[in-house]
Amino acid sequence: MPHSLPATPARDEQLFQHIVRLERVDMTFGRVQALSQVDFEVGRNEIVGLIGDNGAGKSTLIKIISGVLRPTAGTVWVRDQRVDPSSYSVRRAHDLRIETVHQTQSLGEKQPLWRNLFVGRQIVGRFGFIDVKKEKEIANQLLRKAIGFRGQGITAESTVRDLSGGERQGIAIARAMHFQADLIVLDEPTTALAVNEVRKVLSFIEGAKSGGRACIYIEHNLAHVHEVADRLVILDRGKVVRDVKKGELSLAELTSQMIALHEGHGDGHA
Amino acid sequence: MPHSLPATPARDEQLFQHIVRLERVDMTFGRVQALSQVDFEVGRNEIVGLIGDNGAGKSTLIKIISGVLRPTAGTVWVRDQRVDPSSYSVRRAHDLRIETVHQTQSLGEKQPLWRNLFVGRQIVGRFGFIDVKKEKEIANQLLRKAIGFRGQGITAESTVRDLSGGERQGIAIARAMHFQADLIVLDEPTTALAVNEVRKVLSFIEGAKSGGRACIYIEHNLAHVHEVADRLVILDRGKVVRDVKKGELSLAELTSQMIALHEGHGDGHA
Amino acid sequence: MATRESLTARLLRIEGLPISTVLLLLVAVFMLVAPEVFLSYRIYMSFLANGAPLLVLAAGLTLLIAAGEIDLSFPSVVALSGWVLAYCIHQHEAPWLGLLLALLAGALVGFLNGVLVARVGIPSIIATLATQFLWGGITTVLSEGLSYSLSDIDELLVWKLLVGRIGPLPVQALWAVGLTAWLWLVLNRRRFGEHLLFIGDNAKVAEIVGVNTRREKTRAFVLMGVLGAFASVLLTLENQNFFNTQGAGYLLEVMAAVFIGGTSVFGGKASMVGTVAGSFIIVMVEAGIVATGVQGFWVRAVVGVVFLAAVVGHMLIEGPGKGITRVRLLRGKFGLNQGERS
Amino acid sequence: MATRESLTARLLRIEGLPISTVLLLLVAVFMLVAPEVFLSYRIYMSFLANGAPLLVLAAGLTLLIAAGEIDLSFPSVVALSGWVLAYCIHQHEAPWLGLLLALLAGALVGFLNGVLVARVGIPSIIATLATQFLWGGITTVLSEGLSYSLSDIDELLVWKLLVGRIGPLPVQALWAVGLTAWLWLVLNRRRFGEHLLFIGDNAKVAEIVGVNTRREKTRAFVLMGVLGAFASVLLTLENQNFFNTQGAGYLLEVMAAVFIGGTSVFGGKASMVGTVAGSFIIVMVEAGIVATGVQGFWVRAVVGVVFLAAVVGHMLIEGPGKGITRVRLLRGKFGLNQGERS
Amino acid sequence: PARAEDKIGAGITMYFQMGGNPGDGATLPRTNGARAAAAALGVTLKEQYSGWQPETMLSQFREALAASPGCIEIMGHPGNDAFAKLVADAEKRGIVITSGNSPLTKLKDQYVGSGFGYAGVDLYEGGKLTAQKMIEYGKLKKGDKALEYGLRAQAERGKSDQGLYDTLVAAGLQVDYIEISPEVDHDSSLAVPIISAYLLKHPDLKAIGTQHGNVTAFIAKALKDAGKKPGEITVGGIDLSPATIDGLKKGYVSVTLDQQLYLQGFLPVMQCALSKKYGLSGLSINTGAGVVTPSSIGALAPLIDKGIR
Ligand SMILES: Nc1ncnc2c1ncn2[C@@H]1O[C@H](COP(=O)(O)OP(=O)(O)OP(=O)(O)O)[C@@H](O)[C@H]1O
Ligand SMILES: Nc1ncnc2c1ncn2[C@@H]1O[C@H](COP(=O)(O)OP(=O)(O)OP(=O)(O)O)[C@@H](O)[C@H]1O
Ligand SMILES: [Mg+2]
Ligand SMILES: [Mg+2]
Repeated sequence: MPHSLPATPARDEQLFQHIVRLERVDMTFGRVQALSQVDFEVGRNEIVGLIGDNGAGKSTLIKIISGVLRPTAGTVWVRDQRVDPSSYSVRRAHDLRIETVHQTQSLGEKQPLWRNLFVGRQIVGRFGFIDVKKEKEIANQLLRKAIGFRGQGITAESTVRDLSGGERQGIAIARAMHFQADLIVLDEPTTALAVNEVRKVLSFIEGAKSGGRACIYIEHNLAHVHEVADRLVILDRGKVVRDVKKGELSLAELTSQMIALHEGHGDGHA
Repeated sequence: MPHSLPATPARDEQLFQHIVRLERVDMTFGRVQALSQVDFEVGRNEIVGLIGDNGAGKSTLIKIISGVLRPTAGTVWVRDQRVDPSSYSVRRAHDLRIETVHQTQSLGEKQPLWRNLFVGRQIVGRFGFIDVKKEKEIANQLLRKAIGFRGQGITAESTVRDLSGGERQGIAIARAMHFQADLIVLDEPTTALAVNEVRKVLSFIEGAKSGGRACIYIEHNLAHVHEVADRLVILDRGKVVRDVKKGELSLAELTSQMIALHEGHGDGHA
Repeated sequence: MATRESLTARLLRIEGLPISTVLLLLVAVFMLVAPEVFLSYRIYMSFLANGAPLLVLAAGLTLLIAAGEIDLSFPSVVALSGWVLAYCIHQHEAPWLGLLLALLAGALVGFLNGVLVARVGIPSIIATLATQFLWGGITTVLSEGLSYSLSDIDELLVWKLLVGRIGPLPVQALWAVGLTAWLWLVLNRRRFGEHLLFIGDNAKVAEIVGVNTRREKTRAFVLMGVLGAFASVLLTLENQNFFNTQGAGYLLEVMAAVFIGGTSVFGGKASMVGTVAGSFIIVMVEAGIVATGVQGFWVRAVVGVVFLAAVVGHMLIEGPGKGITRVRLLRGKFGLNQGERS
Repeated sequence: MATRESLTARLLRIEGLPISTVLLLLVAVFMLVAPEVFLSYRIYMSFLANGAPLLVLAAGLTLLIAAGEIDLSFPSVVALSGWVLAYCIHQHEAPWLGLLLALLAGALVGFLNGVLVARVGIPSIIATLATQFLWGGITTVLSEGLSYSLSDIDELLVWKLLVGRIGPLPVQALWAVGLTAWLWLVLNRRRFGEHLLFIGDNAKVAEIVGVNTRREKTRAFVLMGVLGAFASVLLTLENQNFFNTQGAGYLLEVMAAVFIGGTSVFGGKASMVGTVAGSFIIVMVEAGIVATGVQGFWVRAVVGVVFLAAVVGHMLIEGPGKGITRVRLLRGKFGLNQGERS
Repeated sequence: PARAEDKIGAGITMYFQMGGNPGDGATLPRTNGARAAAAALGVTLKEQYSGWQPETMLSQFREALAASPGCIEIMGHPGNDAFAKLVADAEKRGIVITSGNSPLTKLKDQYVGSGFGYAGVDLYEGGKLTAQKMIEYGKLKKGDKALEYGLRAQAERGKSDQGLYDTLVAAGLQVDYIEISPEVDHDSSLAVPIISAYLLKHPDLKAIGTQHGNVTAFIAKALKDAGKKPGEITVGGIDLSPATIDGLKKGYVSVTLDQQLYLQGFLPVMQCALSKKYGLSGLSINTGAGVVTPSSIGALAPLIDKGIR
């Protein structure tokens, strides 16, 4: 997989309607039904905000889209073409230009930062050897420009284990920024980020839209989602309970809705 | 260590002025100077908001207070009594009724939730055996009441590895809530929490204050800190650059200040 | 579906059930193929007599592995403590003192390991390999390479108490099983055990929640040392003989017992019951295969196959892996792959 | 202070420097104590000739351990492939075919290991222990326990190419060092190696970043199998003799070499250079001690002491642990304790 | 050919302790001998391999007893006392016990009537013989330097090394002793650098003695590595593995003790059948035919390749 943007066919024939679509997707872990009968789609150039309580199933949902998990039932379309579950994988998702920033740890703790940025999509020379010099170069650029860290400890060489919470998160996002994709999936990307980095992320998302790309944005900070999303999908206990265009719902309404949702069910469930 | 509140002397003689005080504290990791000459104190019944850029040194600072790290230089006072670095440890901090919610992973991934809540402060019977039944009981209460999770997967038995991001964070906070302390240190506690849980945390902090306890609150969401903190300490590149009473600084000012701080230095540092 | 799930789940909550089932299946097979051997109580008595030291060692090692550590030096403890005991009995007719000193020797070796690993910070696998050589060598030096025969110690009270017979039942079996039960409690119901599990799970987290990782690790190594010494005492008394190469054969067997039992190589989870089942599989398997009349050169190969069968069976019983996610999940859940470390 | 720090740091960036220093110190000591032995080229030629198979095995195992896996079955590969080669030469005078089949046999064993670990999901430590028994047994069966003497193969081209002599220099040393250099590249400069490091670091993360953990693990086991076979070929040709317990002695020695070299037991970090140094320490240590005049039962104990000295020295050179934080940090940084797994 | 059930051994099961590991040089001929006898006499043979670990031998004996076979062959390594109770129990239950490789004199005398025999050499004597032949062959004299590389730490098995050592010392040689490490014991090719190092350390060394079969096989290589010429050093070893034969042919190995292991396998099975069937008493047979030297090797080679000698 080359690291820079190739003119993949996918990119040229913009004929598809949905970059990704899920139909009646179930996901059960042992006795836990994390997702049940979920229908979910993302338009070609749409920013979808995915919100819901803790444990609602958001991360599970996007893990299916990014090829980390395989749904126990239901079907997945990418660019209106059905994907074969058995062959779908993270790597495949990358090839289909779907890029994800996960909520769970996604960096190798003992590995240097530059390896973490390029693992899976290494820059290799003619004989298939990793071009370490180049990778480090780009890594350093990303650090200073894309994220603009000012922390003491952080260089392309530094080990992830030694980084601060925000720095880690920053790396994960920088990775997604670098490998620009047609669909960018962000699972609580602003977590642990300071004011300025948060602004950077938000503008990155908007940039993606103007760049004709799509984005799934998971966020508990309703103000943030409401600001950038075109459409909001509310997930509750593994079910899609609401799917509204941005205009249809004010931030205030959204907030009270979310709270109501919570109170509504109370502690009924054990 | 008993799990419920004992009337420790510390609690009765409220004669001390500062629950914790740091004087000219340095912390260096190899070549990284994470903290330099930091003076920092928390009054007996004060909520201190600790803010700063990513990599500013916030977590490092509170790790010193909670006994995880040992400063390379400087002195630490607890209840106006100097603590001997060589004997100071997390356990000691617990005994001194200092409770911390860390930003970094603080749960055993493969262990059940109930063990994670009580490890280090187990409930033991007469012969020193862990009272599993009781621990699970309390754990389940905490889950439903203190945090009020509604996720499918979560019971006292469930393994941390299987929990959602917010659920993990919730456990860590519930632990701190349960072992009420004189000083509660919260390092970005609302991370990954949904709207309602965030509200719970904020009210918990305020509750602590009215309960005559103190709190250190690290948070990037300026609105939140500004709302609850009595005093704000701004850390930048390992140095305390500002220390103001809440009244002296409006949220707007604070925000612009933080941004200025960032721009101000630009990428000068490499 | 839901109920079936929860049934499996409920069964799985019974610790070590799968591997115990495998053990029973194995015995059943042997009974079918070699009834004349496996339907007589005698063979089981001999397994109990031979298996006791192995079980004690395996149970001890389970604790260490739960903490993400390993001890390769126990074979030398079996030799060293055996010599101490034999020396005291043979030269000074002081069995009780011998017992005491033997256990002390074990504790000493364990403490040294603990210091090297927990204080100096040498990875246990290499530290204990070195001490294995060290103490093994020292034992040969002390014993001048001689073996002692302890002809009539079966008169002694120590002997009767530790390795005597109740009817056909070898007393050491009771000691071993009793000890293992106690270690189960230590692992699952004592602070110490919980701390070991957290250390093995993630040492940094353990530190953060206030576990004194160094102290607990050191204690674990000392405990292992003492258990190694006790195993050595049982072995030496039962054999009424000290061989200064004794114990060397246990290294792989004990590890196999622990890992077949389902304890994770990476620490953080351990099954004492599994270790018991694993130990008996190890003790039985070769004898069983020989009894079934497999020709000599084939025995080792068949042992290998039985091991594989046991572990695979173990996995299948734990949860028939349907679909990759499921498998991945199961493997994650039951620590049958790396995933668990994350 | 700052400069001193950064100097240390810069030096430490040179891979394997500390352990190499230890190796040189050891040689220096031996030269002082036994100049007549260690100042003659012969002993080094002997080390190179006999160390080559060990180095090949250790280098291969380093990759697997980097991925958080282990292979205990290589001793049986050394036996099995050795037999295949010897059989082809002895019975059919077909050395080249023998070489090919020997390597294939290794690949086959490795592939089976890979399937058991990466597909079925059996922990490698127990899976490969089982296959060690399996293939070891099968070798005995195939060879009917016989040893083959291959007295006059030193006429053959294969022999000259693989284990011949250039002047006094044993050719296999060149092969071993060449292979190791290549494996260094594989580990540090190829996708495959980077993937192994991430798998060892945290398999879940590896999956998330798009590494095909199963495929890479399987490949690693196959590679180990082939390397085991090649080591066996070198050994058998050099000895001009096959005996079917060959390889058994390598298990502990190879592991010791890798871990002394500073590769982490828990995966995610590995030092090929360290492994080279470690291998030579292992090859030299006993011979060296004998040459220094240590005798009889003392040798083994002294070997243990030297091991400890080596590892401790290693740590001290890496960073004089001053103050607990410092030590903790160092240990964290250089993977000398559990902390690293978190 | 007689039908199976006519054979004297018909219906008798025998457990047999072979000693080391399946197929190692010091074990294979014993295995083959036992199998041949078993086939000839119709005895059902169950082989046990202990890797020379005495405590394993005891465990295996307990297991053998539990299986209540017709006869059991044990090895002497654990010693009379270790076996006493177990053998007594066996005899009570009418199981014929016989011994091999290293003697259990006390027990043999006690139970010889019920078929307790011995097939093997007197290990100490074997070592002594090897040493004497070394001195003879190499014309070793007072003050000459010699190395004894053995396993004296191992019960019984070490006696042959002891015999060799004592004899050399008695002859006034200056003898160093080095213990074989477990690794070398398992895989003797690892001995090469160790011996080479010793040779370089002691250029004036005159003789090397060992009673370890596989080590004997590798001494030649060590001598080559150390740049020694054939015959320059007098080497006394044990057993006849193919590599040892080469050593003998090329003159690196001077004398090697031939225990005729094949007999140690064949005779106990015969003993078992005869005692079980006809109640014949135990025979004690010294299987040691003496030593093989380069001059006497020729005829043996083909048999050795078959694992008989
Ligand atoms: N591997 C697993 N095994 C068992 N249960 C799981 C597993 N992964 C997730 N769950 C459960 O599924 C539910 C949904 O998890 P998920 O991570 O999708 O929630 P989420 O919406 O991302 O929550 P958060 O906002 O806290 O991140 C949770 O109750 C969780 O406990
Ligand atoms: N163990 C360590 N080794 C080396 N450098 C470290 C270590 N821990 C922290 N650092 C460095 O020290 C600086 C401060 O880290 P710290 O975690 O205190 O930042 P922070 O203020 O908590 O940032 P954030 O808001 O992102 O959590 C960072 O630049 C980090 O890279
Ligand atoms: Mg989530
Ligand atoms: Mg922080």
